[in-house]
Amino acid sequence: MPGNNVVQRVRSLVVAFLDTDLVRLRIERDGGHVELRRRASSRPATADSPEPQAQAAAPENVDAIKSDLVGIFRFSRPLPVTGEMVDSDRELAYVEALGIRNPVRSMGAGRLVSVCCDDGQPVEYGQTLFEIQRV
Amino acid sequence: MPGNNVVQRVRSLVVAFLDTDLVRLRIERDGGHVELRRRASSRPATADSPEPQAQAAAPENVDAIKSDLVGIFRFSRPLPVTGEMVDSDRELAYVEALGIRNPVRSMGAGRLVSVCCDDGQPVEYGQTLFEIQRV
Amino acid sequence: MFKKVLIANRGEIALRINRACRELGVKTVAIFSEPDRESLHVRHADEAFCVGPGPAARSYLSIPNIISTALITNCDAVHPGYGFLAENARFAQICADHGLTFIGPTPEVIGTMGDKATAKRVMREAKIETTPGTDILESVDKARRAAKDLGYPVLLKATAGGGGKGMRVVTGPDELERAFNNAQNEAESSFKDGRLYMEKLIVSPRHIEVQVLGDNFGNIVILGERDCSVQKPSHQKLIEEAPAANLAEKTRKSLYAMALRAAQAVHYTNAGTLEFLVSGDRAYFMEMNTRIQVEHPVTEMVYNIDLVKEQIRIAAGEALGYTQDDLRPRGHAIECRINAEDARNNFAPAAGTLTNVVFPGGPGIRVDTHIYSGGTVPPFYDSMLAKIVAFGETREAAIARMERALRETVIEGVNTTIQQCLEVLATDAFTSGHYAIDFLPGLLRQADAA
Amino acid sequence: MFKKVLIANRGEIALRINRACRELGVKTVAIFSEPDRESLHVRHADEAFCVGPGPAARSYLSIPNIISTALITNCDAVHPGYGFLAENARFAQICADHGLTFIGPTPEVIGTMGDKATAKRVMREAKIETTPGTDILESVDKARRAAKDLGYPVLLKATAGGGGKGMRVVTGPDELERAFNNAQNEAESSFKDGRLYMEKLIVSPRHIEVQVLGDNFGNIVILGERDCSVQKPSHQKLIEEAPAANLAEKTRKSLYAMALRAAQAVHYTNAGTLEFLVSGDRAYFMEMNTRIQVEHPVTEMVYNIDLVKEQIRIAAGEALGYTQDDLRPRGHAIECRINAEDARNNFAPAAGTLTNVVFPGGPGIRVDTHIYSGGTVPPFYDSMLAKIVAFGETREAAIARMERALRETVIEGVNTTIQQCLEVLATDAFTSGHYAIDFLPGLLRQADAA
Repeated sequence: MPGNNVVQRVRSLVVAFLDTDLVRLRIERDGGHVELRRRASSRPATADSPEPQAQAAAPENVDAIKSDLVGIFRFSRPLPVTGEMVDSDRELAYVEALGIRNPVRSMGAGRLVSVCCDDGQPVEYGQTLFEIQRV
Repeated sequence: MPGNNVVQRVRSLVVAFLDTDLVRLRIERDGGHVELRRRASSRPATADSPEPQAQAAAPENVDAIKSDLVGIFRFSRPLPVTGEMVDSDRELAYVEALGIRNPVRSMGAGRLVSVCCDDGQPVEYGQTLFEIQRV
Repeated sequence: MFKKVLIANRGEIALRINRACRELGVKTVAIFSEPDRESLHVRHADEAFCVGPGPAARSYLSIPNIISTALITNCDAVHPGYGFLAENARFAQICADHGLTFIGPTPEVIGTMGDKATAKRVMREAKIETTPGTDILESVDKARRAAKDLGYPVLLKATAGGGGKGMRVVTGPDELERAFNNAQNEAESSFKDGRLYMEKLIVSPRHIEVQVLGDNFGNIVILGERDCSVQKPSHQKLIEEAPAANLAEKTRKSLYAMALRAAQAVHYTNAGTLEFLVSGDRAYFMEMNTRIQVEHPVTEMVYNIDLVKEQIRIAAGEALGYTQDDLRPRGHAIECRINAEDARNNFAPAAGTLTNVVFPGGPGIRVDTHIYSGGTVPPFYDSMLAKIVAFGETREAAIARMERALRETVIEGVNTTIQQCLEVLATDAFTSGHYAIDFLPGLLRQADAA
Repeated sequence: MFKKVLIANRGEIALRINRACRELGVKTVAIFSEPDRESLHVRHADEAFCVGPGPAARSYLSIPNIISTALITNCDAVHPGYGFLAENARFAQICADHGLTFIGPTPEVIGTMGDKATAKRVMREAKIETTPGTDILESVDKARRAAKDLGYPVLLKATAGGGGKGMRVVTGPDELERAFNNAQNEAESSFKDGRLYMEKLIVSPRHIEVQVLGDNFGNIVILGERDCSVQKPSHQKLIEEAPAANLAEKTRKSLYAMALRAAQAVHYTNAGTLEFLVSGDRAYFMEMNTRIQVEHPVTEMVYNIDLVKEQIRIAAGEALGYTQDDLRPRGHAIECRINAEDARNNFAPAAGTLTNVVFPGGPGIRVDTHIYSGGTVPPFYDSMLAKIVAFGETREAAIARMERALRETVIEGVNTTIQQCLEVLATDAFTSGHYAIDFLPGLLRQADAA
């Protein structure tokens, strides 16, 4: 039974570990240790990136433009395109609420790295609408 | 806020760690790691022991004599005394249940290291009555 | 009134009894097995004693340890709950021999009714219709002749039976021997009594039971009926309701009259249930359970009465404080049993740790449970985790409320019957109130085929 | 009936409304603030929208975001619950302007009754006795003269008030100026309306309120009274019961008659509550709450009626399906408010993570809560965690049941009022049913002194 118990404890540890975003977990007890490492390929998105450093740095530089009210999201013209450079006060879209058109601006210059909503979609307070990488 | 967040996360990690019986926990994420170690003195019981090996071995050698029924605990004569050597089939006590006297025996020779019940005390199934160190 | 009651059970019914005692100002002593040490029924009692290891035979069925616990804690009564020792006449007698009041009927009545074949004979003598059938069958040969007389399909049943154990449907002579042996073995291992009897199988009947309550002064009242026809293929109940839907008033009255006659015939005391098979306007006595039932809360809700408190009061020698005319049912109540079972895998019981538990609340919802977030389900016992009961002014309102309550319920860590209950509630058969005991097995076959 | 209702609230009342909608087959849209994202009211709704950050002024009080949510999700009605926008006539009007049915009375009635001074004038015109008092007092000087006329002690109250905010007892002229300024500031910051009026202080009265329900066809029924005299020093209710104990039948009838006259006078629709101060056999109208009350479940239990469903049905244009004569109260119900508060420290509210939560169950117990094991209590809102309601055939049975239910309740991670409620239940004053609004403050002073 004790042997079986260890297998069960390790199994539950592995399950718990896989549920996190850790890459390595080492646990020591008096006299022994167990270490779990995640295979690089099992981490999505960054896996086949040739330039991990830039990837890791990227989130630091990216601003999320969020909705500050509830309404219907609409693109402004010209349509913002992922990858394009935007200037500091560009109106990217607007959120229509109670018949009022509330502009969504770029809040500074940068590269538009993602467009997070579809035209006509209902958006809530705090919802990310765009991500802009500051340069 | 992000800085504050890290402090909070580490604090909750420490709280969670102290709640375990681990001596060391190392967590790595892309680009960083945190490691927690418990001070030897913070582990009770074994802390000021001059001979940790004997201490650790001690529990292995002690048998708990447990009640296998529910009843009233009574010492047999002669009264068992903590520290005395008992022989292999000594009747240390009995558990009185439904008017029947059910003897509690030493189940092997050894040194009586603890007497866990008082005379006349109600005891439940599985309750430890005596601890005997086998020699 | 008693000063202290030993609760000889575990799980939700132990908590149920503890609640009734507390509200009556009676102290309680819980018993528990080693794996149940952290159970809620232990935590809420005034005192608690471990009576044995996990397997029930050595703990919840250990008469010496249970009686000894009652004596050393100075209890004056024992409530057996349901299952375990609840219908054990010998246990009831041993309690009496030790000066402990057994909260239930007399050992004699338990003995008579506990032997299912004897019970049917007693009922026939009281002019109550029973399913055509036999007395105890000593051999396969006798069974074969009896089946020929009754006409297939027939039902083999254990005289000590309950919960579908030791029961087999036999549709033709070639199945008989095997069914007989299997039923006998199952009865032997479940009840230590392998004796079988046979009944004509009533095709597609409803399972309707009548609640009775009798005091020690000859007063007996009928607390309406419960429809328990939503049963798993193993004949275990899953959903119960009170009153029964679409029951002709004539049939209802006849059920009540039979139940009253039966209870009077045996001078019944305390709470008991007469189970009937109802087919069209015919009702056949099946068996009597001489204890509180799992599904008693639906009756409590429509009659606004606390059956477990009544059991305790009666056992303490109090007279019923009301007559039949004072009792007015109101509205409709439904109970869903939430079991740790995999409904997609023949209701195989599950054990484990409950990682997240959230129960429903709000108006008209009652929850009886012993589980909680972080608790465990040991593998040794009945798989029931909780009973969720919904009350509504109408059957339709009760169904709507039950549905929302089940959707609010979260139990993570083991498989449960929540989804299966929701599927039943959504069927036309259930919502229209036209279903019989073959309804759930049929629904499961459909799901398997799809 | 409505197709989809926006629930403009959080916590247990948002869940309560969600339950009523589900049982009526109505879809729901929840709103939530950022810290409430994991809240149960969000999980159980059909749709959910974040309307702002933690502080209520920017989320649960953000009329544009709430209305916008209702419109983009195609709701046809809005239920405001209690607190937040429930008694905001402007919000009710804006709903109407956007084609949304506000589930409550008309904006006009909310406006009239929401202004406490105006409400008293209207009541006096309907020949309903009100506490002797003044209209709005423009200055400390006017207050000083009024107090002299009424005779000390007097009570300063905010005309926009509720929950004890902006209320001060003044026992003599030297306290007046300071009390006036404090109350004005508190009212200003709580309601954005600092206007005050004055009432003669009734010494040691009971707080008894009457539930009314009116449909859009002029039908009005009275659903009995609730005694809410167990109040914290801040005048917030802690324990409520229905019916009121030891209330002379003459006084009860007079309260019902006044409530009916008042509701008729303003052509009241939907659910509302008239609060009275009762001293001996005299009853004085205090204020009317034009919404569902926190303590509505005690009325639901004794009348077996679902008040929130009734609110929704009435707003959807249905007529009351019963008359006053059809309504028969039964038994007794008590509610305890379990707040995240430190009763030993002036009921200071607490916030944090709930490490372990187990609620009571079994017969006669209702739990209305939004909390669960592992959930959090954000610091921004009302500190109520749960309402535990106990029903019994008698007041004594309800008290015994409440006591056992509170003892079963486990809430770890924050301080709660459970122990305080148990202490109240154990007093002679409470068990005998002889207590008034100074009872709990007195009990707390005793405890402090001991």
